[in-house]
Amino acid sequence: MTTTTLEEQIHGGHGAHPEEVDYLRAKRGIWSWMTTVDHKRIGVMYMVGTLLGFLVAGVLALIFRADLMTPDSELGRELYNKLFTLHGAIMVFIFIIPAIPAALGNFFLPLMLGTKDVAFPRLNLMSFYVWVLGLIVLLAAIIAGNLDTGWTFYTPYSIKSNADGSGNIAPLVLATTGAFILGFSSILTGVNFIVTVHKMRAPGMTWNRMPLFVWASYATAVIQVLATPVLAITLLLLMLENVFQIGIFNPAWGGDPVLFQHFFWFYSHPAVYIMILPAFGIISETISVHSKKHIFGYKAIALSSVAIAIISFLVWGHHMFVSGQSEFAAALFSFLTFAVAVPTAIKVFSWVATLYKGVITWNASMLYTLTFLFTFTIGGLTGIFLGALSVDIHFHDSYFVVAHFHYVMMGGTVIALLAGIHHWFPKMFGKMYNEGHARIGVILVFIGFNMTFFTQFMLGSQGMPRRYAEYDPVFQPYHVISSIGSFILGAGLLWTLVYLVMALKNGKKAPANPWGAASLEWATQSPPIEHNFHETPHVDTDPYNYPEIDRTAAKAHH
Amino acid sequence: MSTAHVGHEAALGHDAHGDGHDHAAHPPHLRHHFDNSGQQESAAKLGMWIFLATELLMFSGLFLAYFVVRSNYPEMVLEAHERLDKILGAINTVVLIFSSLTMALAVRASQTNQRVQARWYLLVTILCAMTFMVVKYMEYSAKIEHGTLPGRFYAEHVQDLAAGVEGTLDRWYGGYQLFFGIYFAMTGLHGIHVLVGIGLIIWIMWKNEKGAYSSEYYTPVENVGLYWHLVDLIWIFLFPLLYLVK
Amino acid sequence: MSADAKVYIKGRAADAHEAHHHVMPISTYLKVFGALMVLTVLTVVVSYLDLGPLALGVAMLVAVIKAAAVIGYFMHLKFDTRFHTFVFLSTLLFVAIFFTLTFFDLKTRDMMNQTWDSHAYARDAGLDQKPALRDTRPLTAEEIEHLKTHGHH
Amino acid sequence: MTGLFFLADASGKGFWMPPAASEYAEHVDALFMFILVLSVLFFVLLMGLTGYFAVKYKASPTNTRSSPVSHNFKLEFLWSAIPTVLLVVIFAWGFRDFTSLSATPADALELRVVGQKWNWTVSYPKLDRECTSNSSAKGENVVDFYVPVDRPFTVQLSSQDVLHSFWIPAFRVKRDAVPNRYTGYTVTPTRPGIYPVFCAEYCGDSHSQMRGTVHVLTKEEWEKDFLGTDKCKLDPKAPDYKPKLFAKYGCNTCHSVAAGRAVIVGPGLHGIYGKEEPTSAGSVKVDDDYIRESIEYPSKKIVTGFEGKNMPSFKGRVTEQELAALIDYIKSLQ
Repeated sequence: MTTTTLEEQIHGGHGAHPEEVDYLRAKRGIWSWMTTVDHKRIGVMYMVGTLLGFLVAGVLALIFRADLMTPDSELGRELYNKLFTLHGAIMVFIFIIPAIPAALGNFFLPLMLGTKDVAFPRLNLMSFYVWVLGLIVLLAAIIAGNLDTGWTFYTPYSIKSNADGSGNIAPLVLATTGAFILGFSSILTGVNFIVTVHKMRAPGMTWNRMPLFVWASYATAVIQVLATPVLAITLLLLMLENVFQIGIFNPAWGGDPVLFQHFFWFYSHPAVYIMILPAFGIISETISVHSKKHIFGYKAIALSSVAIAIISFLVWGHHMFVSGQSEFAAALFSFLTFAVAVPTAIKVFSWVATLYKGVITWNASMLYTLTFLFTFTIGGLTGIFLGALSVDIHFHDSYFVVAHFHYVMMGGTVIALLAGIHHWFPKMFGKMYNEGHARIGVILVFIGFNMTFFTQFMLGSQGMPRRYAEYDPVFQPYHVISSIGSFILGAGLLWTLVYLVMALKNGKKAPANPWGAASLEWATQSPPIEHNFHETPHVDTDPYNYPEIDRTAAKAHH
Repeated sequence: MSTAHVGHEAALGHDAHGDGHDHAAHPPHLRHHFDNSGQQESAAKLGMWIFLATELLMFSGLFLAYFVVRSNYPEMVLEAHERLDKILGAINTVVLIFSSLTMALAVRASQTNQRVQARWYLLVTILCAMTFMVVKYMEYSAKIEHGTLPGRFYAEHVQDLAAGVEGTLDRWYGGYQLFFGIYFAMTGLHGIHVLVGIGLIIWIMWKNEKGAYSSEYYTPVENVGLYWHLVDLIWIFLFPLLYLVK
Repeated sequence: MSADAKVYIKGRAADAHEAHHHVMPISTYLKVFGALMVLTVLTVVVSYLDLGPLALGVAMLVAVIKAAAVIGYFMHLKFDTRFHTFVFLSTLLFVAIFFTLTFFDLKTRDMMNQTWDSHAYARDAGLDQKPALRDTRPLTAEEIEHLKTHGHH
Repeated sequence: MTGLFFLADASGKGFWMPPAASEYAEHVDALFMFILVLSVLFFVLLMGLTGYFAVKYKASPTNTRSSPVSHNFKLEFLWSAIPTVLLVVIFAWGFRDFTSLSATPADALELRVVGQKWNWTVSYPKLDRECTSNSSAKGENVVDFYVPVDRPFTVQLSSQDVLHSFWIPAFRVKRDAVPNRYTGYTVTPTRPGIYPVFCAEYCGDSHSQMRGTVHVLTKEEWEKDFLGTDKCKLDPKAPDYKPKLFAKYGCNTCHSVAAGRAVIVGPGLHGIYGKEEPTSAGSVKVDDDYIRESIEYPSKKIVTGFEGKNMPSFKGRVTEQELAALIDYIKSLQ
């Protein structure tokens, strides 16, 4: 069994194999999909599921964005509270935490590592069904009625059972059970990825020859495994608080609501790094491939992913500067928050440096990557305002915070997801999409996104609190601009869905390596065969050696 | 990979992550995506240790809640834990540590190809686990009868013979519901883990009877062993904190 | 890298049975079990002495020793690849982070207020008898009296 | 550079923030401006480079070879060290101003603010004044309270039920009101005027209606228009003192006093004094003790049929003298 070197496989050398049946057509029928243990199919199922969640939560956002165009609330305050709670809960638990790791991560981790599948394929399928179960339980909570606590479930408002035991606790208990189950799915994905990266790398692929998307997915998996159990116990204690009123978080019985915030944010801040680290991984891939230039500062980016994974566990208190937490603890958390900002800054600088002297193709994936640099940098910089203690006292729980986390989560993770989808669409589905259509999508999304959320910075600094169904008329102009922007953004995303689905049906057949990339997933046919590689690939270079790199001058630099 | 496996594992909740027990090409237990059994075994072991990490972190939340309540209301915690039966707690500790021993010997037996010995050790482990649950049931029923329960269910009948006083404490006057909230959360969650452990060991015993395990392939036994030792480990910390500490 | 080496572990060619099986003699297991029993008896006995604040420290120390025994021998961590020990210890590190930063907040609350001490303020405003705090302390004499007269079942 | 001047000037006129009306606000605006200028500089630098590289090194027949440079230790060190230093400076600056919120000078005016599902009550313990909220046309519960300019005042926050947060954007100050705990801050208003106050911590259905207005008065206005008058003051000798007291604590929002005992939220109180009421703890005679206990511990003996109404406890807010007045008032409802 000869192992062809990566070079030959990429450029269809003599070792190229005739087209075998790909994973989509290898088995037929719904049952083959429902019982598949192929990491690629599970990735596709996750992608479809999470994007559906994104669609639903996005429509909810458009509904209350329309309502916010006028100072009074047409929906009514109770319905508004329920809508923003659902928007938050669905976006965080169902969409954005599994989206990149479980969809693109599941699909491309084994391919990039040059192995046949993840370490525990059946556990992988189980994690998908646990996700589906969690989704159903959360939907049951929505139907059960008044879930209006916000996705943060702060006590004592989230303790719905009264002193004498009456009170409708069903929606709250169902929602926490749903989030508990979804957390479990996240843990299973994390365990799978860590073991796969440790134990199943292709021969010759040392840690420094792994693609940066794999590094980012590894760091994300570490956070998922270390943080999610604490969410599980927090939700369990909240359930016990509602059912038995044990009183740990309920001040009426001697508990401490700030303790609940410690428990909650110990998970939820690392969770925001679960959301953004895979996005960093995608951007490191796309920016290097589409500028045909070795990624700048590979070691710095790889190590900063792991550094973020660790430091992210030290900073959760910056969500609680005004919560009555001790001022000394607030100071410590503020200092550590600035420590976690440095690795992120290093990454952004390295990406911009990668563009220097590259051969940059302006395709859809690159345009989304450049958009990411624009929006994520704004998101990151505004994080510094919120990290500074005195300024955060003013900005906390205002629209400034809403704008910041949308710039980081939507401007970061969702734009990177779009960049990743456009980068890997040919490999996943074997079809090419229309670049012209994609360009319209990028423009719409860029304009809509910035219009929606940049105005919210000023709303927040002017004094508009979060989660307000009705507000002072003085803020109305900002809200009108923001709502119009959100409709443009909605249109842009809908248009993206349309042309991608169109491309699925009648797109051109995609070649094995449309972008001339150098990492292992492009060394197999598009879409890949069920066992990914005809023979185990042998790796002897890192995944960023493009033929376009001018070797002659290379000797002088290395 | 027949569907039976998938449903079977999902039903068990978080199963032992050594899922290499189906019948691909030679050797029988090697799964297709692994290059050799060494790689598969180390992968399963690492997966199990990471899963144990998540269990540890989950229980750490409960221990933190205990220490916070203890630091906020020290006298209340010290008085409340007088109501726990030290003897029953001690018995449970001995039973659980003994089951940990027999589990370790079961793993050793299957490592050294002694399937029959493994069967008996596993059986003893299950019996010890069940004794643990029975003792727990006795403790819980005593508490329900005395009314020392969490939250609004708390209504303890007080008979202070020295002060010649009798009456019912409830959470308005001097009730210890906060402590018993933590007590039932910790021991309840631990009890559930013991029950899941019993289920896993029975599954391992059944597979052992069918001759699945040998010195060539015993990863599932080892992983269930690791899980069981973790359950014992948590009780080793639970017992002094809840029952003993003055 | 010999061309026909079929088997690779972590990027290095390896022989088929990479993982050697470590088997301990039964006597070691029994010795460890004996030690655990002694420690259990010790911790129960110590709990009857009145050590005051030291009690928690001693109990935790004994528990840690017992835990180390179980992890080291019963779970084979002493003879296992060092990465598993690393995973275990880093988990304890994150548990420690969670504990220390949360307790740092709990213990230094309201300490920064230079002249205004919220507890003093509460006391002279007669507000220190917060319903919850008062509930969880033991019964005072007059409450017992109240219970005797109004004892409600 | 003109952009930077525009930014600096714009914030003066309240482009970014409402005009600063307290010492603390001036410090916050200064740090805000410092971070804003740095952020704009870094952002313009980064986006300029990105745009320039994207255009200059676009793939074209002439540009087909890319540079092999893949790392540069000196550059990477610089762009790690410089941000770290700047961030430490920002932290120190932020921390210094933050501590000023906790330093309470001796002559500070003490305000006790109590948050309750969905209105604020601001009381002056030393001046025996209590400003309660009244609902505006749009259904907002607005509490108007008054503070003198250029004199620090301390807000002592607590909550009766869930988390609330007392945010005065013009002063840039905010702190959560936590049940069973006292949190707060000290701030010195510097500009007379009327500034809005919001509840910033989500607290349920009418979270957006929980408002307030702080009136910063000049020295003369403070003496004449507040101390001189009986604003926010309840005169015990006035004939309508008892019903006003009944309204001050919001009893009227849940209990009717008219004949017929109409149920608003809780039971009607007309003619109940001396009657036997069925409660969760057996039937109880409505006497002074029961009224006192229901005001301090409402959930102990709930009149059957009113479980789950979750009446807040007024223990610690109603003074002994006011409690006696309320009991007399209920006694008088025959």
